[in-house]
Amino acid sequence: MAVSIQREDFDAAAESAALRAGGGDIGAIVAFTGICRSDNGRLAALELDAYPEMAQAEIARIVEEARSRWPLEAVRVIHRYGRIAPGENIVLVLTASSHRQAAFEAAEFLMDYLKTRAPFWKKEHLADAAGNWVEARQIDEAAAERWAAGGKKSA
Amino acid sequence: MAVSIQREDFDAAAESAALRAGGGDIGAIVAFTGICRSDNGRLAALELDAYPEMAQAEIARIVEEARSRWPLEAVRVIHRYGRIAPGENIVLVLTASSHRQAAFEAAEFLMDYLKTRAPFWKKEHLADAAGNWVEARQIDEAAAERWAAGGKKSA
Amino acid sequence: MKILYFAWVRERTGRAEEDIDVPADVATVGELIGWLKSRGPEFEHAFTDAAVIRAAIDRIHVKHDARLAGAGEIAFFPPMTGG
Amino acid sequence: MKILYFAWVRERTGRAEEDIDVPADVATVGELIGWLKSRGPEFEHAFTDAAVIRAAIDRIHVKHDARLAGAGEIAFFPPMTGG
Repeated sequence: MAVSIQREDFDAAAESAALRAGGGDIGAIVAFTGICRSDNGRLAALELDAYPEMAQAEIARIVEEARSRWPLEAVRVIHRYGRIAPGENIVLVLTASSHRQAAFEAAEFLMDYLKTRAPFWKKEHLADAAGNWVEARQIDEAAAERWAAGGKKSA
Repeated sequence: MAVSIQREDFDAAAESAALRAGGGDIGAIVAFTGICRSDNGRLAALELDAYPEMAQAEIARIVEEARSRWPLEAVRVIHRYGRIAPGENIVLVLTASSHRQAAFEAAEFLMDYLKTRAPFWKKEHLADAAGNWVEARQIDEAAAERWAAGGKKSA
Repeated sequence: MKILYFAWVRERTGRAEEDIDVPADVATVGELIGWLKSRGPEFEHAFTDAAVIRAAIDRIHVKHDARLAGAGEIAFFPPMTGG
Repeated sequence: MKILYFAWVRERTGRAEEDIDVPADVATVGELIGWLKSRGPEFEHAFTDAAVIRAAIDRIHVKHDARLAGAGEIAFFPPMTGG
Protein backbone atom coordinates (compact mmCIF):
# COMPACT_ATOMS: atom_id res chain seq x y z
CA MET A 1 0.00 0.00 0.00
CA ALA A 2 1.41 3.38 -1.00
CA VAL A 3 -0.13 5.37 1.86
CA SER A 4 -0.11 4.76 5.62
CA ILE A 5 -1.69 6.86 8.35
CA GLN A 6 -0.41 5.63 11.68
CA ARG A 7 0.50 6.47 15.26
CA GLU A 8 3.67 4.34 15.21
CA ASP A 9 7.04 5.55 14.05
CA PHE A 10 8.37 4.44 10.67
CA ASP A 11 11.72 3.15 9.41
CA ALA A 12 12.68 5.25 6.42
CA ALA A 13 15.55 2.92 5.49
CA ALA A 14 13.33 -0.16 5.46
CA GLU A 15 10.71 1.69 3.39
CA SER A 16 13.35 2.78 0.90
CA ALA A 17 14.73 -0.75 0.65
CA ALA A 18 11.24 -2.09 0.00
CA LEU A 19 10.75 0.50 -2.74
CA ARG A 20 14.00 -0.54 -4.44
CA ALA A 21 13.16 -4.21 -4.13
CA GLY A 22 9.89 -3.57 -5.94
CA GLY A 23 11.59 -3.57 -9.30
CA GLY A 24 11.47 -1.02 -12.09
CA ASP A 25 14.43 0.84 -13.56
CA ILE A 26 15.03 3.21 -10.66
CA GLY A 27 17.79 5.76 -11.13
CA ALA A 28 16.77 8.28 -8.47
CA ILE A 29 15.11 8.11 -5.08
CA VAL A 30 14.15 11.19 -3.13
CA ALA A 31 13.29 10.68 0.53
CA PHE A 32 11.76 13.54 2.46
CA THR A 33 11.53 13.14 6.23
CA GLY A 34 9.62 15.72 8.26
CA ILE A 35 10.74 15.88 11.87
CA CYS A 36 9.27 17.53 14.96
CA ARG A 37 11.46 20.51 15.86
CA SER A 38 11.96 21.69 19.43
CA ASP A 39 12.10 25.30 18.27
CA ASN A 40 15.14 25.82 20.50
CA GLY A 41 13.59 24.14 23.51
CA ARG A 42 10.31 26.05 23.34
CA LEU A 43 8.31 22.96 22.37
CA ALA A 44 7.63 20.01 24.68
CA ALA A 45 5.66 18.02 22.09
CA LEU A 46 3.36 18.22 19.11
CA GLU A 47 -0.08 16.69 19.25
CA LEU A 48 -1.26 15.79 15.78
CA ASP A 49 -4.99 15.51 15.44
CA ALA A 50 -6.09 13.55 12.37
CA TYR A 51 -9.10 12.39 10.40
CA PRO A 52 -7.36 9.13 9.47
CA GLU A 53 -9.93 7.69 7.06
CA MET A 54 -10.07 10.89 5.04
CA ALA A 55 -6.27 11.34 5.25
CA GLN A 56 -5.83 7.90 3.72
CA ALA A 57 -8.23 8.66 0.87
CA GLU A 58 -7.04 12.22 0.27
CA ILE A 59 -3.34 11.33 0.20
CA ALA A 60 -4.10 8.42 -2.14
CA ARG A 61 -5.75 10.97 -4.47
CA ILE A 62 -2.67 13.22 -4.22
CA VAL A 63 -0.40 10.26 -5.02
CA GLU A 64 -2.53 9.45 -8.08
CA GLU A 65 -2.23 13.08 -9.17
CA ALA A 66 1.57 12.90 -8.80
CA ARG A 67 1.69 9.67 -10.79
CA SER A 68 -0.29 11.29 -13.59
CA ARG A 69 2.13 14.23 -13.74
CA TRP A 70 5.52 12.51 -13.44
CA PRO A 71 6.89 9.15 -14.63
CA LEU A 72 7.29 7.57 -11.20
CA GLU A 73 8.43 4.01 -10.59
CA ALA A 74 7.17 4.04 -6.99
CA VAL A 75 5.73 6.31 -4.31
CA ARG A 76 5.37 5.84 -0.56
CA VAL A 77 3.82 8.21 1.97
CA ILE A 78 3.58 7.70 5.72
CA HIS A 79 2.03 10.32 8.00
CA ARG A 80 1.91 9.91 11.75
CA TYR A 81 -0.57 11.34 14.22
CA GLY A 82 -0.87 11.44 18.00
CA ARG A 83 1.72 12.84 20.39
CA ILE A 84 5.13 13.39 18.80
CA ALA A 85 8.20 14.60 20.68
CA PRO A 86 10.93 16.88 19.29
CA GLY A 87 13.37 14.90 17.16
CA GLU A 88 10.74 12.29 16.22
CA ASN A 89 9.51 11.62 12.69
CA ILE A 90 6.22 13.11 11.48
CA VAL A 91 6.05 12.34 7.79
CA LEU A 92 7.90 10.37 5.12
CA VAL A 93 7.59 10.87 1.36
CA LEU A 94 9.53 8.58 -0.96
CA THR A 95 9.56 8.97 -4.73
CA ALA A 96 11.45 6.77 -7.17
CA SER A 97 11.97 7.49 -10.85
CA SER A 98 14.39 6.83 -13.68
CA HIS A 99 15.64 10.41 -13.56
CA ARG A 100 16.15 12.84 -10.72
CA GLN A 101 13.94 15.71 -11.85
CA ALA A 102 10.72 13.69 -11.67
CA ALA A 103 11.63 12.31 -8.25
CA PHE A 104 12.48 15.76 -6.85
CA GLU A 105 9.44 17.52 -8.30
CA ALA A 106 7.00 14.80 -7.29
CA ALA A 107 8.34 14.76 -3.71
CA GLU A 108 7.97 18.54 -3.43
CA PHE A 109 4.50 18.39 -4.95
CA LEU A 110 3.43 15.68 -2.50
CA MET A 111 4.70 17.64 0.48
CA ASP A 112 3.06 20.88 -0.69
CA TYR A 113 -0.27 19.12 -1.15
CA LEU A 114 0.02 17.17 2.09
CA LYS A 115 0.53 20.42 3.95
CA THR A 116 -2.60 22.04 2.59
CA ARG A 117 -4.99 19.18 1.82
CA ALA A 118 -4.32 16.27 4.19
CA PRO A 119 -6.57 16.45 7.28
CA PHE A 120 -4.05 16.83 10.10
CA TRP A 121 -3.84 19.57 12.71
CA LYS A 122 -0.87 20.34 14.88
CA LYS A 123 -1.20 21.51 18.47
CA GLU A 124 1.93 22.71 20.17
CA HIS A 125 2.50 21.75 23.77
CA LEU A 126 4.99 24.27 25.05
CA ALA A 127 7.61 23.60 27.66
CA ASP A 128 6.09 26.25 29.93
CA ALA A 129 2.52 26.99 28.82
CA ALA A 130 -0.77 25.56 27.61
CA GLY A 131 -1.15 24.07 24.13
CA ASN A 132 -2.00 26.10 21.04
CA TRP A 133 -3.23 25.03 17.64
CA VAL A 134 -0.77 25.89 14.89
CA GLU A 135 -2.10 28.45 12.41
CA ALA A 136 -2.13 27.45 8.75
CA ARG A 137 0.50 29.41 6.88
CA GLN A 138 -0.18 31.40 3.73
CA ILE A 139 3.25 30.34 2.44
CA ASP A 140 2.08 26.71 2.38
CA GLU A 141 -1.00 27.66 0.36
CA ALA A 142 1.22 29.53 -2.08
CA ALA A 143 3.56 26.54 -2.34
CA ALA A 144 0.67 24.26 -3.22
CA GLU A 145 -0.84 26.74 -5.67
CA ARG A 146 2.27 26.80 -7.86
CA TRP A 147 1.31 23.29 -9.04
CA ALA A 148 -2.21 24.34 -9.98
CA ALA A 149 -3.61 23.72 -13.44
CA GLY A 150 -0.83 21.33 -14.37
CA GLY A 151 1.79 24.03 -13.93
CA LYS A 152 5.43 23.44 -13.18
CA LYS A 153 6.83 25.03 -10.08
CA SER A 154 7.94 28.63 -10.40
CA ALA A 155 8.05 29.79 -6.78
CA MET B 1 33.57 15.46 6.95
CA ALA B 2 30.77 16.61 4.68
CA VAL B 3 32.17 15.13 1.45
CA SER B 4 33.44 11.62 0.67
CA ILE B 5 34.77 10.30 -2.63
CA GLN B 6 35.05 6.55 -2.37
CA ARG B 7 34.92 3.21 -4.15
CA GLU B 8 32.94 1.52 -1.36
CA ASP B 9 29.17 1.54 -1.09
CA PHE B 10 27.50 3.79 1.48
CA ASP B 11 24.70 3.29 4.01
CA ALA B 12 22.20 6.09 3.47
CA ALA B 13 20.33 5.25 6.68
CA ALA B 14 23.46 5.41 8.81
CA GLU B 15 24.46 8.70 7.19
CA SER B 16 21.03 10.15 7.82
CA ALA B 17 21.11 9.01 11.46
CA ALA B 18 24.52 10.62 11.92
CA LEU B 19 23.20 13.87 10.46
CA ARG B 20 20.27 13.88 12.89
CA ALA B 21 22.50 13.05 15.82
CA GLY B 22 24.65 16.06 14.99
CA GLY B 23 22.22 18.42 16.69
CA GLY B 24 20.56 21.56 15.40
CA ASP B 25 16.85 22.20 15.06
CA ILE B 26 16.20 19.93 12.09
CA GLY B 27 12.65 19.88 10.75
CA ALA B 28 13.31 18.51 7.27
CA ILE B 29 15.77 16.08 5.73
CA VAL B 30 15.98 15.45 2.01
CA ALA B 31 17.95 12.40 0.92
CA PHE B 32 18.72 11.96 -2.76
CA THR B 33 20.12 8.60 -3.81
CA GLY B 34 21.38 8.15 -7.36
CA ILE B 35 21.32 4.55 -8.50
CA CYS B 36 22.84 2.75 -11.49
CA ARG B 37 20.03 1.80 -13.86
CA SER B 38 20.12 -1.27 -16.04
CA ASP B 39 18.27 0.57 -18.82
CA ASN B 40 16.03 -2.46 -19.23
CA GLY B 41 18.87 -4.93 -19.24
CA ARG B 42 20.99 -3.05 -21.79
CA LEU B 43 23.66 -2.17 -19.24
CA ALA B 44 26.04 -4.68 -17.64
CA ALA B 45 27.82 -2.10 -15.47
CA LEU B 46 28.93 1.50 -15.23
CA GLU B 47 32.59 2.33 -14.85
CA LEU B 48 33.01 5.68 -13.13
CA ASP B 49 36.31 7.34 -13.79
CA ALA B 50 37.18 10.03 -11.25
CA TYR B 51 39.72 12.67 -10.33
CA PRO B 52 39.20 12.05 -6.61
CA GLU B 53 41.34 14.83 -5.17
CA MET B 54 39.66 17.45 -7.33
CA ALA B 55 36.20 15.93 -6.77
CA GLN B 56 36.72 16.27 -3.03
CA ALA B 57 37.74 19.92 -3.35
CA GLU B 58 35.16 20.85 -5.98
CA ILE B 59 32.23 19.28 -4.14
CA ALA B 60 33.37 20.96 -0.91
CA ARG B 61 33.19 24.27 -2.80
CA ILE B 62 29.69 23.41 -4.06
CA VAL B 63 28.61 22.54 -0.50
CA GLU B 64 29.93 25.89 0.73
CA GLU B 65 27.98 27.62 -2.02
CA ALA B 66 24.81 25.77 -0.95
CA ARG B 67 25.39 26.73 2.69
CA SER B 68 25.74 30.38 1.70
CA ARG B 69 22.43 30.27 -0.20
CA TRP B 70 20.21 28.28 2.16
CA PRO B 71 19.96 28.02 5.96
CA LEU B 72 21.17 24.43 6.26
CA GLU B 73 21.71 22.58 9.52
CA ALA B 74 23.80 19.87 7.85
CA VAL B 75 24.94 18.59 4.46
CA ARG B 76 26.48 15.27 3.44
CA VAL B 77 27.64 14.19 -0.02
CA ILE B 78 29.08 10.80 -0.99
CA HIS B 79 30.07 10.01 -4.56
CA ARG B 80 31.38 6.61 -5.57
CA TYR B 81 33.69 5.71 -8.41
CA GLY B 82 34.96 2.49 -9.97
CA ARG B 83 32.80 -0.29 -11.34
CA ILE B 84 29.14 -0.07 -10.32
CA ALA B 85 26.50 -2.64 -11.23
CA PRO B 86 22.83 -1.92 -12.00
CA GLY B 87 20.87 -1.44 -8.79
CA GLU B 88 23.91 -0.20 -6.87
CA ASN B 89 24.28 3.25 -5.33
CA ILE B 90 26.26 5.95 -7.13
CA VAL B 91 25.69 9.14 -5.18
CA LEU B 92 24.08 10.33 -1.94
CA VAL B 93 23.12 13.91 -1.14
CA LEU B 94 21.64 14.68 2.27
CA THR B 95 20.43 18.12 3.30
CA ALA B 96 18.94 19.04 6.66
CA SER B 97 17.18 22.28 7.48
CA SER B 98 14.53 23.72 9.76
CA HIS B 99 12.07 24.00 6.88
CA ARG B 100 11.47 21.85 3.84
CA GLN B 101 12.00 24.39 1.08
CA ALA B 102 15.66 24.99 1.93
CA ALA B 103 16.35 21.26 2.18
CA PHE B 104 14.66 20.52 -1.17
CA GLU B 105 16.24 23.39 -3.07
CA ALA B 106 19.72 22.78 -1.68
CA ALA B 107 19.56 19.07 -2.56
CA GLU B 108 18.50 19.87 -6.13
CA PHE B 109 21.18 22.52 -6.42
CA LEU B 110 23.85 20.11 -5.17
CA MET B 111 22.79 17.43 -7.66
CA ASP B 112 22.66 19.88 -10.57
CA TYR B 113 26.14 21.17 -9.75
CA LEU B 114 27.54 17.69 -9.11
CA LYS B 115 26.36 16.63 -12.55
CA THR B 116 28.11 19.44 -14.37
CA ARG B 117 31.11 20.37 -12.17
CA ALA B 118 32.30 17.30 -10.24
CA PRO B 119 35.07 15.45 -12.13
CA PHE B 120 33.48 12.06 -12.78
CA TRP B 121 32.97 10.32 -16.11
CA LYS B 122 30.65 7.40 -16.76
CA LYS B 123 31.52 4.62 -19.18
CA GLU B 124 28.75 2.19 -20.01
CA HIS B 125 29.62 -1.47 -20.27
CA LEU B 126 26.83 -2.97 -22.30
CA ALA B 127 25.48 -6.46 -21.92
CA ASP B 128 26.43 -7.26 -25.52
CA ALA B 129 28.98 -4.70 -26.75
CA ALA B 130 32.11 -2.69 -25.95
CA GLY B 131 32.05 0.19 -23.49
CA ASN B 132 31.13 3.75 -24.42
CA TRP B 133 31.69 7.00 -22.56
CA VAL B 134 28.45 8.70 -21.68
CA GLU B 135 27.95 12.03 -23.42
CA ALA B 136 27.35 15.07 -21.23
CA ARG B 137 23.73 16.19 -21.58
CA GLN B 138 22.69 19.74 -22.38
CA ILE B 139 19.72 19.30 -20.04
CA ASP B 140 22.12 18.94 -17.11
CA GLU B 141 23.90 22.16 -18.07
CA ALA B 142 20.55 23.92 -18.25
CA ALA B 143 19.56 22.53 -14.86
CA ALA B 144 22.75 23.88 -13.31
CA GLU B 145 22.44 27.25 -15.04
CA ARG B 146 19.07 28.00 -13.46
CA TRP B 147 20.92 28.57 -10.17
CA ALA B 148 23.36 31.03 -11.74
CA ALA B 149 23.86 34.51 -10.32
CA GLY B 150 22.09 33.69 -7.07
CA GLY B 151 18.88 32.92 -8.90
CA LYS B 152 16.09 30.74 -7.64
CA LYS B 153 15.09 27.82 -9.79
CA SER B 154 12.64 28.51 -12.55
CA ALA B 155 13.10 25.53 -14.85
CA MET C 1 -26.46 12.46 9.44
CA LYS C 2 -23.07 11.87 11.05
CA ILE C 3 -21.09 15.00 11.85
CA LEU C 4 -17.40 15.01 12.84
CA TYR C 5 -15.42 17.86 14.40
CA PHE C 6 -11.65 18.17 14.51
CA ALA C 7 -8.96 20.25 16.22
CA TRP C 8 -10.25 23.48 17.77
CA VAL C 9 -13.68 23.00 16.19
CA ARG C 10 -13.94 19.81 18.26
CA GLU C 11 -12.65 21.55 21.38
CA ARG C 12 -15.13 24.40 21.02
CA THR C 13 -18.19 22.27 20.26
CA GLY C 14 -17.15 19.92 23.05
CA ARG C 15 -17.64 16.80 20.96
CA ALA C 16 -15.78 14.72 18.36
CA GLU C 17 -18.84 13.42 16.55
CA GLU C 18 -22.59 13.12 16.71
CA ASP C 19 -25.54 11.75 14.79
CA ILE C 20 -28.24 14.33 14.24
CA ASP C 21 -31.38 14.83 12.25
CA VAL C 22 -30.95 17.97 10.21
CA PRO C 23 -34.12 19.86 9.16
CA ALA C 24 -35.09 19.17 5.57
CA ASP C 25 -34.70 22.85 4.56
CA VAL C 26 -30.96 22.80 5.42
CA ALA C 27 -29.64 22.10 1.93
CA THR C 28 -25.97 23.12 1.84
CA VAL C 29 -22.84 22.96 4.01
CA GLY C 30 -23.14 26.69 4.65
CA GLU C 31 -26.75 26.34 5.72
CA LEU C 32 -25.75 23.47 8.01
CA ILE C 33 -23.17 25.70 9.67
CA GLY C 34 -25.84 28.37 10.16
CA TRP C 35 -28.21 25.83 11.68
CA LEU C 36 -25.49 24.38 13.95
CA LYS C 37 -24.75 27.89 15.28
CA SER C 38 -28.35 28.10 16.46
CA ARG C 39 -27.87 25.08 18.70
CA GLY C 40 -26.02 26.86 21.50
CA PRO C 41 -23.15 29.14 22.49
CA GLU C 42 -20.48 26.41 22.05
CA PHE C 43 -21.51 26.06 18.39
CA GLU C 44 -21.81 29.82 17.99
CA HIS C 45 -18.23 30.02 19.29
CA ALA C 46 -16.90 27.19 17.09
CA PHE C 47 -18.40 28.62 13.90
CA THR C 48 -18.12 32.39 14.62
CA ASP C 49 -15.69 32.91 11.76
CA ALA C 50 -17.46 30.52 9.42
CA ALA C 51 -15.32 31.51 6.43
CA VAL C 52 -12.22 29.80 7.90
CA ILE C 53 -14.02 26.52 8.60
CA ARG C 54 -13.28 23.74 6.11
CA ALA C 55 -15.72 20.94 5.37
CA ALA C 56 -15.61 17.46 3.88
CA ILE C 57 -18.50 15.32 2.73
CA ASP C 58 -17.80 11.62 2.77
CA ARG C 59 -14.05 12.33 3.12
CA ILE C 60 -13.78 14.69 0.17
CA HIS C 61 -13.09 18.41 0.54
CA VAL C 62 -16.10 20.55 -0.37
CA LYS C 63 -16.94 24.23 -0.39
CA HIS C 64 -19.70 25.78 1.70
CA ASP C 65 -22.08 25.87 -1.23
CA ALA C 66 -21.89 22.06 -1.63
CA ARG C 67 -25.25 20.34 -1.30
CA LEU C 68 -25.87 17.89 1.54
CA ALA C 69 -28.19 15.60 -0.41
CA GLY C 70 -26.95 12.01 -0.13
CA ALA C 71 -24.19 12.84 2.34
CA GLY C 72 -23.40 10.21 4.96
CA GLU C 73 -20.58 11.82 6.92
CA ILE C 74 -19.84 15.54 7.19
CA ALA C 75 -16.68 16.83 8.84
CA PHE C 76 -15.80 20.35 10.00
CA PHE C 77 -12.28 21.46 10.77
CA PRO C 78 -9.81 24.37 10.63
CA PRO C 79 -7.30 24.80 7.78
CA MET C 80 -4.91 21.84 7.76
CA THR C 81 -1.47 22.05 9.35
CA GLY C 82 -0.03 18.59 8.75
CA GLY C 83 3.08 17.58 6.83
CA MET D 1 54.73 20.24 -14.81
CA LYS D 2 52.41 17.37 -13.93
CA ILE D 3 49.68 16.65 -16.46
CA LEU D 4 46.71 14.36 -15.82
CA TYR D 5 44.31 12.87 -18.38
CA PHE D 6 40.88 11.39 -17.65
CA ALA D 7 38.20 9.31 -19.38
CA TRP D 8 38.53 9.23 -23.19
CA VAL D 9 41.27 11.84 -23.12
CA ARG D 10 43.32 9.33 -21.10
CA GLU D 11 42.38 6.49 -23.42
CA ARG D 12 43.37 8.44 -26.52
CA THR D 13 46.67 9.79 -25.17
CA GLY D 14 47.43 6.33 -23.79
CA ARG D 15 48.51 7.64 -20.41
CA ALA D 16 46.93 8.73 -17.11
CA GLU D 17 49.61 11.21 -16.13
CA GLU D 18 53.08 12.44 -16.94
CA ASP D 19 55.65 14.97 -15.83
CA ILE D 20 56.89 17.12 -18.69
CA ASP D 21 58.92 20.24 -19.26
CA VAL D 22 56.79 22.64 -21.22
CA PRO D 23 58.55 25.25 -23.38
CA ALA D 24 58.66 28.68 -21.75
CA ASP D 25 56.64 30.31 -24.53
CA VAL D 26 53.59 28.08 -23.80
CA ALA D 27 51.73 30.51 -21.57
CA THR D 28 48.07 29.41 -21.44
CA VAL D 29 45.99 26.25 -21.22
CA GLY D 30 44.98 26.69 -24.86
CA GLU D 31 48.62 27.03 -25.92
CA LEU D 32 49.47 23.92 -23.92
CA ILE D 33 46.78 21.98 -25.80
CA GLY D 34 48.27 23.21 -29.07
CA TRP D 35 51.73 22.16 -28.01
CA LEU D 36 50.53 18.75 -26.80
CA LYS D 37 48.92 18.11 -30.19
CA SER D 38 52.32 18.52 -31.80
CA ARG D 39 53.69 15.60 -29.78
CA GLY D 40 52.15 12.82 -31.86
CA PRO D 41 49.04 11.36 -33.46
CA GLU D 42 47.63 10.09 -30.15
CA PHE D 43 47.63 13.66 -28.80
CA GLU D 44 46.33 15.02 -32.09
CA HIS D 45 43.47 12.53 -31.74
CA ALA D 46 42.77 13.29 -28.08
CA PHE D 47 42.64 17.06 -28.60
CA THR D 48 41.15 17.21 -32.12
CA ASP D 49 38.02 18.93 -30.91
CA ALA D 50 39.84 21.14 -28.42
CA ALA D 51 36.75 23.21 -27.63
CA VAL D 52 35.08 20.32 -25.80
CA ILE D 53 38.11 19.58 -23.62
CA ARG D 54 37.84 20.84 -20.03
CA ALA D 55 40.85 21.77 -17.96
CA ALA D 56 41.68 22.22 -14.29
CA ILE D 57 44.74 23.85 -12.77
CA ASP D 58 45.56 22.64 -9.29
CA ARG D 59 42.10 21.06 -9.02
CA ILE D 60 40.10 24.15 -9.98
CA HIS D 61 38.17 24.45 -13.25
CA VAL D 62 39.75 26.93 -15.65
CA LYS D 63 39.07 28.18 -19.16
CA HIS D 64 41.47 27.75 -22.04
CA ASP D 65 42.72 31.31 -21.71
CA ALA D 66 43.90 30.68 -18.12
CA ARG D 67 47.61 31.25 -17.62
CA LEU D 68 49.90 28.38 -16.64
CA ALA D 69 52.29 30.46 -14.53
CA GLY D 70 52.63 28.88 -11.09
CA ALA D 71 50.58 25.81 -11.98
CA GLY D 72 51.65 22.53 -10.34
CA GLU D 73 49.08 20.09 -11.73
CA ILE D 74 47.07 20.45 -14.92
CA ALA D 75 44.26 18.07 -15.80
CA PHE D 76 42.45 17.54 -19.12
CA PHE D 77 39.13 15.76 -19.42
CA PRO D 78 35.78 15.62 -21.28
CA PRO D 79 32.62 17.28 -19.96
CA MET D 80 31.67 15.69 -16.65
CA THR D 81 28.99 12.98 -16.47
CA GLY D 82 28.89 12.14 -12.75
CA GLY D 83 26.01 12.41 -10.31
